[in-house]
Amino acid sequence: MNNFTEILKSINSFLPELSVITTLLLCLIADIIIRKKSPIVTIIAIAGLLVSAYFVYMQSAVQESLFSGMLVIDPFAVFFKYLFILSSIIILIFFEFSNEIKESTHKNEYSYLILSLVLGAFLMASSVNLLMMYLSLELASLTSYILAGYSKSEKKSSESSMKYLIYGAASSGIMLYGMSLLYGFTGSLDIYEISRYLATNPTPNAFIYLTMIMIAAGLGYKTSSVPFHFWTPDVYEGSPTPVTAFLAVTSSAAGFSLITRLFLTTFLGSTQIVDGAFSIIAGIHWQEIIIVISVASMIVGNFVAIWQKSLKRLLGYSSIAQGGYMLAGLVVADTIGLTAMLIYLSAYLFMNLGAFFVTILIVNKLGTDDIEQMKGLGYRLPFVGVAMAVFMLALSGIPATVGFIGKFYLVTALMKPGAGYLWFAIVLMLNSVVSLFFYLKVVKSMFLERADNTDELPGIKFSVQSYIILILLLIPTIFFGLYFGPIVKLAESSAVLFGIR
Amino acid sequence: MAELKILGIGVLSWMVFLPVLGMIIVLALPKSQTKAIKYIAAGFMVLLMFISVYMLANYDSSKAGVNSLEGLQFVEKVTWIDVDFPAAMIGKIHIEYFLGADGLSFPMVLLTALIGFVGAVASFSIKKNEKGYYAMYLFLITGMMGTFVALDFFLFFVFWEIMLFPMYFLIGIWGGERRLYAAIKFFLYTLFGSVFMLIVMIALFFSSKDPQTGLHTFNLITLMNPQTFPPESFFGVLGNTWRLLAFAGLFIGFAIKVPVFPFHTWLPDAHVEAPTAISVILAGVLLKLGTYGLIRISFPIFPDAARYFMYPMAILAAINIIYGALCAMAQKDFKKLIAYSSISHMGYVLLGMASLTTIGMNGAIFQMFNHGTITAVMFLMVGVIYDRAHTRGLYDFGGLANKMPKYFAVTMIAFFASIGLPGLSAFISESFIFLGGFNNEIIRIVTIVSATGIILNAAYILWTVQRVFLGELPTKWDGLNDISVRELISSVPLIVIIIALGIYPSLFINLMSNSVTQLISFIMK
Amino acid sequence: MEITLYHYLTVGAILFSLGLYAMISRKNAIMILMGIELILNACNLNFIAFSKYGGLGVDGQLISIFVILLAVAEAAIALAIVLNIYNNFNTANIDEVDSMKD
Amino acid sequence: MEFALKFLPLAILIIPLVSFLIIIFFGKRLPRQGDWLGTGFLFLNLFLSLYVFIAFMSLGNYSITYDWFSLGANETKFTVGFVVDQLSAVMLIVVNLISALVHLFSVKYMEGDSKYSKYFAYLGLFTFSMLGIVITNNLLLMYVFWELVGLSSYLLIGFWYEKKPPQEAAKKAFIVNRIGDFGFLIGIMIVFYFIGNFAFSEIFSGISSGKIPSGWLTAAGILLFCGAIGKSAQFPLHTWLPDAMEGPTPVSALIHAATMVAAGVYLTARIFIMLSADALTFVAFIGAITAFIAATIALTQNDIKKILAYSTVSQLGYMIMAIGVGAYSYGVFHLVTHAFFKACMFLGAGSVIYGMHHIQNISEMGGLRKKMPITFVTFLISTLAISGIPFTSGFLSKDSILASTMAFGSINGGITIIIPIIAFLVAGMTAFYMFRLVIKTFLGEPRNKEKYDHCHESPLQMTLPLMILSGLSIFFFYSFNPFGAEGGWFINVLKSPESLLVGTKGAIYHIVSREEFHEALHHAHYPAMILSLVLAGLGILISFVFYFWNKVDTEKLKKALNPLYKFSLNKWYFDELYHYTAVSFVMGLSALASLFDKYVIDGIVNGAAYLTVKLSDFGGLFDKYVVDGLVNFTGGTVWVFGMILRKFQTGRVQTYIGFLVFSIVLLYFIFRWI
Amino acid sequence: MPELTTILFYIFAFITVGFAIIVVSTKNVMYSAVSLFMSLFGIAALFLLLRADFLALTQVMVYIGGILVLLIFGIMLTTKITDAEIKTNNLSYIPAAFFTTGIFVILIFVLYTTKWNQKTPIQNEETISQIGKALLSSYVLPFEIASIVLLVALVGAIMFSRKK
Repeated sequence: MNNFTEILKSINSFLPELSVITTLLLCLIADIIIRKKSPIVTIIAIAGLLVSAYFVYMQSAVQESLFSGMLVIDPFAVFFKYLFILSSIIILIFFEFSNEIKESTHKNEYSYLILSLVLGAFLMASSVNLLMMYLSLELASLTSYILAGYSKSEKKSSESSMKYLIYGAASSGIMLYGMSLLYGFTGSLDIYEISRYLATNPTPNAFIYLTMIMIAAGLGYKTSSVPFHFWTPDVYEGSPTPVTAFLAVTSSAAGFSLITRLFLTTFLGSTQIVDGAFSIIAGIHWQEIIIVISVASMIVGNFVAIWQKSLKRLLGYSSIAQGGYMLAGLVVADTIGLTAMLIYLSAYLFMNLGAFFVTILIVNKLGTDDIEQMKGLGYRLPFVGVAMAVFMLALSGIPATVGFIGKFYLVTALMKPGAGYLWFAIVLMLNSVVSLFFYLKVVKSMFLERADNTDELPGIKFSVQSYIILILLLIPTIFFGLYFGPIVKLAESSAVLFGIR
Repeated sequence: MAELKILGIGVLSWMVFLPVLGMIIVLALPKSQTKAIKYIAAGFMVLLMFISVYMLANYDSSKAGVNSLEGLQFVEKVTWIDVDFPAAMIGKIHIEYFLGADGLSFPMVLLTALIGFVGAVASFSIKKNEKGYYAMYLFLITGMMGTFVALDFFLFFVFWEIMLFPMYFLIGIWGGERRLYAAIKFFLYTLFGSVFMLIVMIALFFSSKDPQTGLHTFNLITLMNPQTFPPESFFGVLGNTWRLLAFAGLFIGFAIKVPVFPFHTWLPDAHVEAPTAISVILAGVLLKLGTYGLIRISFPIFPDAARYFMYPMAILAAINIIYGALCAMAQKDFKKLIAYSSISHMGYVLLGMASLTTIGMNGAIFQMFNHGTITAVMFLMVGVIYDRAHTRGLYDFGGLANKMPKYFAVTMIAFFASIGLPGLSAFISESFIFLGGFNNEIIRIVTIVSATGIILNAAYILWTVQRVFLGELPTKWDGLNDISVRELISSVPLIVIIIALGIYPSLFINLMSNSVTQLISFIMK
Repeated sequence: MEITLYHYLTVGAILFSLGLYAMISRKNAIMILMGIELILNACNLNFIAFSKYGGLGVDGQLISIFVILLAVAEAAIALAIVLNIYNNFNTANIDEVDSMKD
Repeated sequence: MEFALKFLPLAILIIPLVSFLIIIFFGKRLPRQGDWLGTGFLFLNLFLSLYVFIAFMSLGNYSITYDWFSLGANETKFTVGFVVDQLSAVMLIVVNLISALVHLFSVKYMEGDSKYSKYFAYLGLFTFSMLGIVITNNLLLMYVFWELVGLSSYLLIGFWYEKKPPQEAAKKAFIVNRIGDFGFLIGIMIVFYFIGNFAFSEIFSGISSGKIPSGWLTAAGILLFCGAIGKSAQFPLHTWLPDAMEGPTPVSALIHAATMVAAGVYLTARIFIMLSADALTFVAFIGAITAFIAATIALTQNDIKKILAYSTVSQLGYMIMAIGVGAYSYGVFHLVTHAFFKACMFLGAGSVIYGMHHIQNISEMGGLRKKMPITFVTFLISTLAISGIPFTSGFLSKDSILASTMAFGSINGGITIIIPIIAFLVAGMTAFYMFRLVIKTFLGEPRNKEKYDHCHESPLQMTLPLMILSGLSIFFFYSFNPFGAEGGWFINVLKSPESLLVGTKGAIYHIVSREEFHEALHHAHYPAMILSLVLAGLGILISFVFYFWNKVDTEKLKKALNPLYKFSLNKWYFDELYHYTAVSFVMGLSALASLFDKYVIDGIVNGAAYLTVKLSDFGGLFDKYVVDGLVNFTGGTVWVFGMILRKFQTGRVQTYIGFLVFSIVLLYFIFRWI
Repeated sequence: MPELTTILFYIFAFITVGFAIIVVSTKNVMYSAVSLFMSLFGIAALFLLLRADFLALTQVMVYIGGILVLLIFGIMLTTKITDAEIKTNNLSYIPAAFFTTGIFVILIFVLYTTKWNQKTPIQNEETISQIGKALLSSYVLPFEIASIVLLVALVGAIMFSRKK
């Protein structure tokens, strides 16, 4: 009978997810009842998210495990839940604005698809059981396959969803196989028991490397880090822009939460944090894998992005590169690294959503996201152009923007005397210099180059709401760039994993 | 520490953030209201001038606050970023929003306010999307003003970077034909420099330990006293290689801005391509940031390195003077000629500083101010012809003296001021620099060599006067009308200042002499 | 001769490799879906083999159930997407569907 | 009386400045464009300076200093002030008198000029700066006025700037002066370094207390003298004065005869007491050389103003030599007398040119004595004075200088006797070329008939100054005894101060005390007088033989001594020499510098920028075929690497899965080996 | 006489692997579908050998009954009836073969070298009751989430196939 009482206790701290599920169902019903396309469904969805945000706030100081060791509530998960709610609310608003979505279907299914992906993300952030991880990953992936193919009448969108599906299926298959081997060796699905087992028994090198690589494949696909990134450019370009934004921000953030929790808890020697650093099992050098992946992502992301013609594809590569930067935080395997990663994630959220929103506005007006078409656009939509310039500069990490602060903390984490990853910091800085090229390319074509007919074309006006949204995205990018106290404090307090003191 | 507040906010914060307020108002105005935009921008500049006069009124020139906290005036200190990593080695990052003015920076603040106003009036000739232009212009003023008054290295660096972008766009969008090339060249040069500054800043931060709070600090004043660097840190031991390297790094960062010989090629391009008002600002104030940085940061923090590098710096200064003058002689474009003359004049400033004598340093800062006013007038004058004749080639003109007598008079005053004619302000500063340079035995020969500069300067200026003003008037310039009232408003105040300071320089010298004596005694201790 | 864990694992490995080979080399979308099924079956086989030989009780089987369940969901969506591709490109051969290059 | 000494000098200084400011701003609107204002102010100035002179005679030296500004906590004090002593009092009168007369003369001469008011403004500015030099008691302030004088001479020489030659002349004058000022500045720096103050009194007391080591003292002396070389057109920097004749003639009269060029002599006199033995030798030799060169060139010139210019240079050489030799008072005396008769000659030439409607070549003139009697008489008197004929002021000053050179030669012996030889030679030559001028222009037959016909005597405003100046050239004003100057009141006003370094020995020169010098002078007085009279007479005789009685065929003579003639005609080829050496060197250097700047430095920068531009500006740069073809290693790893990675995106999902599997295998093998 | 179970294992293993190879190598899509059917049957039998009776049942009912039928519908719908060209030639299979054998070799090496967690296998006849209890006690969360996954899949499939 104790199971029953235990389930009851778990449920009442499972409220955020429950509220997401109820809003999902409500939206589903509302969508069916309301004949034509209307914003009411989105409003319900946003209301539901705010309610779950309230519940998450209630959990902010709690550290406990639920459903007999399936899920866990800790500041780390809370931070990510905040991130998911904030980004999905903004994405819901994006969906309202994008014309691509308006023409695609006459109903607005996207609202509860987004909610399901948020649910998946919530679970990814807090699951500590291999099965639970796989299940939440699958839920998130399935929803994103559907979303990728949302404007089904368009060739590009369907092609992107197909590619995403096949690639996703393959990598989750590989991950599952890796998990089966791990399960076979350690005999349990719960990562804490796995870490105790691995700490006590000697692990053969070949086995642990293969398992780690296979699991990394599954997670790498989610955070679109090299060499598991091949789907990213095509899917980002093909699927509708709000979906791309959603993938770039929320789903990759979920991927990061999973990869961090998995690597930082399973391969842990002891649960004490020794002067800030997680004590890693001597034998297992998983940091090297992450370093290789991170450096590869930075280099591929930045170098190939220079070549891109389409803005969405460029942002795709940029998110690969940014993923590479964030992994750098994980490599250091100590609280500073973790905090730096969390700071960068929040910075990444604002910058990217901003950049994508401008892309949506441009795609609405020009119909294409080809950078060549954008010559001299800066003059026709000055405010939006300037906003884009700010987001681009933030992404490249120029001081006085939130991007710089993210990078600054990452570099300080890497250059910390103990860590000794000086060369890594330099690679990171060099890459961000290279990234300056393609970020500035967009600004250059918008402002400094002049299409032959720029002067005759009339100035483009957007609706007032779009200006408000733009300002709401601009303010954090610059304000937190100058006064980054709150972000750093939040990240610091949430760099605490369950079970590790 | 004299506190001075207007409506509760420190007067220096007003000076720095008033332009931002202006920018916001300008941005709010619709694009079509060009007239309103122009006058609002100029209005803000006038406001800035009033505040600077108000500050001048209760500026206490007896105080000398280079490295002593009490000596500083209009001080504002608020913790800006106070973040600590509990378990990490970095410990607390404590950065303050620390503004202050003393003998070194206050003259420069006045110069910025003055040149800012002049530039705003001169920008009325910009016809292409004024809104963007004035927004960028006001933003640039904030960057410059902030750099002059910041006393925290991080804040200094942030303002130093902020200044970069408006300049890039101002040259890049409103410039001449090769504006793109010039803008990028300017941007990359300064960025290259600021990389060195960043490295040294971080090194300073990590190796400093504030005696009171035991924390790492960016605060320039605490960095100045040697106890802040514990013996085992990079900069612990006086005169060790790290300190020399750091000084060299900072020097490169600042030398690009001055510009000093090997890094100077961006200046002519930037000037030729920038619109008139922007080259006024560029020459009037931006070049001074490099030299100001030297005396505010590298000299007081690394006095031993300053003494060590005295001779190489003097050599570079001499090269700057001679090389700048020689290049100026061979130029065909009016603006490029003035650009090279600025290189030569900034060489004087560097020479004054390298002498590390009170009279030399006083001369250097006075020359910084004079060069600001004189070159500003010269660029305004070039702007006058360019607006009318749309060509800057020296060989296209001739005989303008009769056609435009008032213009001829103002330009002659500016030209003769630039070659250091007594009775005008530049003579006093130039002679100070030579006297200072001569008094310092080590760089005596270098001073004599660079004194030949006064002959070369005279040569190319007179050659230009002859080419442009004397001789017959080519027929195509018959339509030129004399200097307009607006142009006079922007240039006459500067001319009055040049003459006034020439006759009675103590107006300026009293402001800075105590601080300079303090600085020199601190360095040579 | 006693059937040991390794036998099952070899069968699992073979199935896994064949599944991967199918996904890489086949042109038809449906064939790729079949490849996916093979991989998932290989994992199931692994899980169950480990739970039996490792004496780990019923966990392995439970995870297989959920794997099958997810395979069903995935197959449904995959089919829907493939049909959608078919309507847009009226071919099921994936390699012609590569409009988005470099 | 004492009030006069305290405030009048300042007033005298300020009045011309006020006239300059009024005329420059309101010139056009004033009646008669403000010429009366300028002239009136100058005559007022003249009267005041006379008053100051009398006050000085009765009360003796007077100097006052004010604080200008101070550096640091009164570490170095910068002062401003003026002094009225025997030197400056005399010079005040000279400058004001000549400037007033030139103002009067120009009223007529410059009539109808388009920039008439500007001319008077510039004259006022010049007089202000000249007076500044004369009365200041501070070395730095003297440098300030020194440059202001240079500026006003630039403005006045280049007055008719429509034509090209005046522009070139003005520019040349200013730059050559600037070279001189460069030396002057270095000298000031040395003095400041050792003494720390600029006031003459401080400097002299510092030197006497031995603050400046002897080596540096000589250097300072010579360098300060460089300023004089530049300003008074001495040997190396004399080329600008003849070209300065491009300016209006009254300007030449005022500036390039009497006052500005005299400033150099004035400076040498002012610093005479601090000049060391070697410095004095240097001064003497420079003076002698200049005198000799200028005289030889003047022999063959045909332009009336050029002859007068070279004669000025030669006479200046005389004065410098005099001071160099130690005859301080006679040098200054010659300065004063020369100022009057040279100004008279220039104004005479001006009225000749005015009459002959702007012909300047004397070979076209002749027989003007009938048409312009007053000009002829005044010109003749001043020519007599300059050639050193008795009963003229010139004789008094020149003869005593010749005597002092003889004394100098006797005291020091060795090679210093060259100086008296040159002195006497130049005296002869001066007489010759001056009378050549007079004969060619006034005597003989008119060579240019139609010009001669409607030439006429100049009006009163022009002839009055001539008369006054020629009057002042008579011996009477300076000493009652026409032969010996010692007795005269003028000389004992200008008593030479005792040098600070009496008794010190230089390489070939040892400074002698005043008494010893006088005693040697006394011996040399009579032989020098006789020798000078003989030489002067000889010079006059030869010039009459050549040009009046044309006994000797000058053309044949020219061919005989052709190389010498050419050498002298082309001004010893100095202009060409400077042009090919200094000027082209600097021009070449500047061309080199700008080329170096454009190609070398910019080359490096552009090279680096080229790569970045290539990287950032992809547009149509590289199409697909190039990439597939050759991988251009120099193209930059960033873009090549990007290119390779890009090819992985084939667009086909199967290849993606293939790469996925491949990377897993690859990663596995990497880690097996780490 | 070798144990009955070993013989049965070899038969079923042979069926699974054999048909799996056919699935992969045939040109005809229908043939590969049928051979997949047989291969899945083999796997269900192996499950039985491993005492996972409930699993074998679900495998047969869900996998073969559900997914395979779906795949066959897919084949029917996507191949044009007219040219009945069901054959699809193979993509360049050399590199693919190379990669897969690489992975296979690594897997075999790893499987055989690591010492797996071998304990005495507990014999319990039927597992259904244990699975049922576990599903509703410790695995209740995955159970609920799985239902949502199915719901989402349903919605997605409908969205794709519905006419606009």
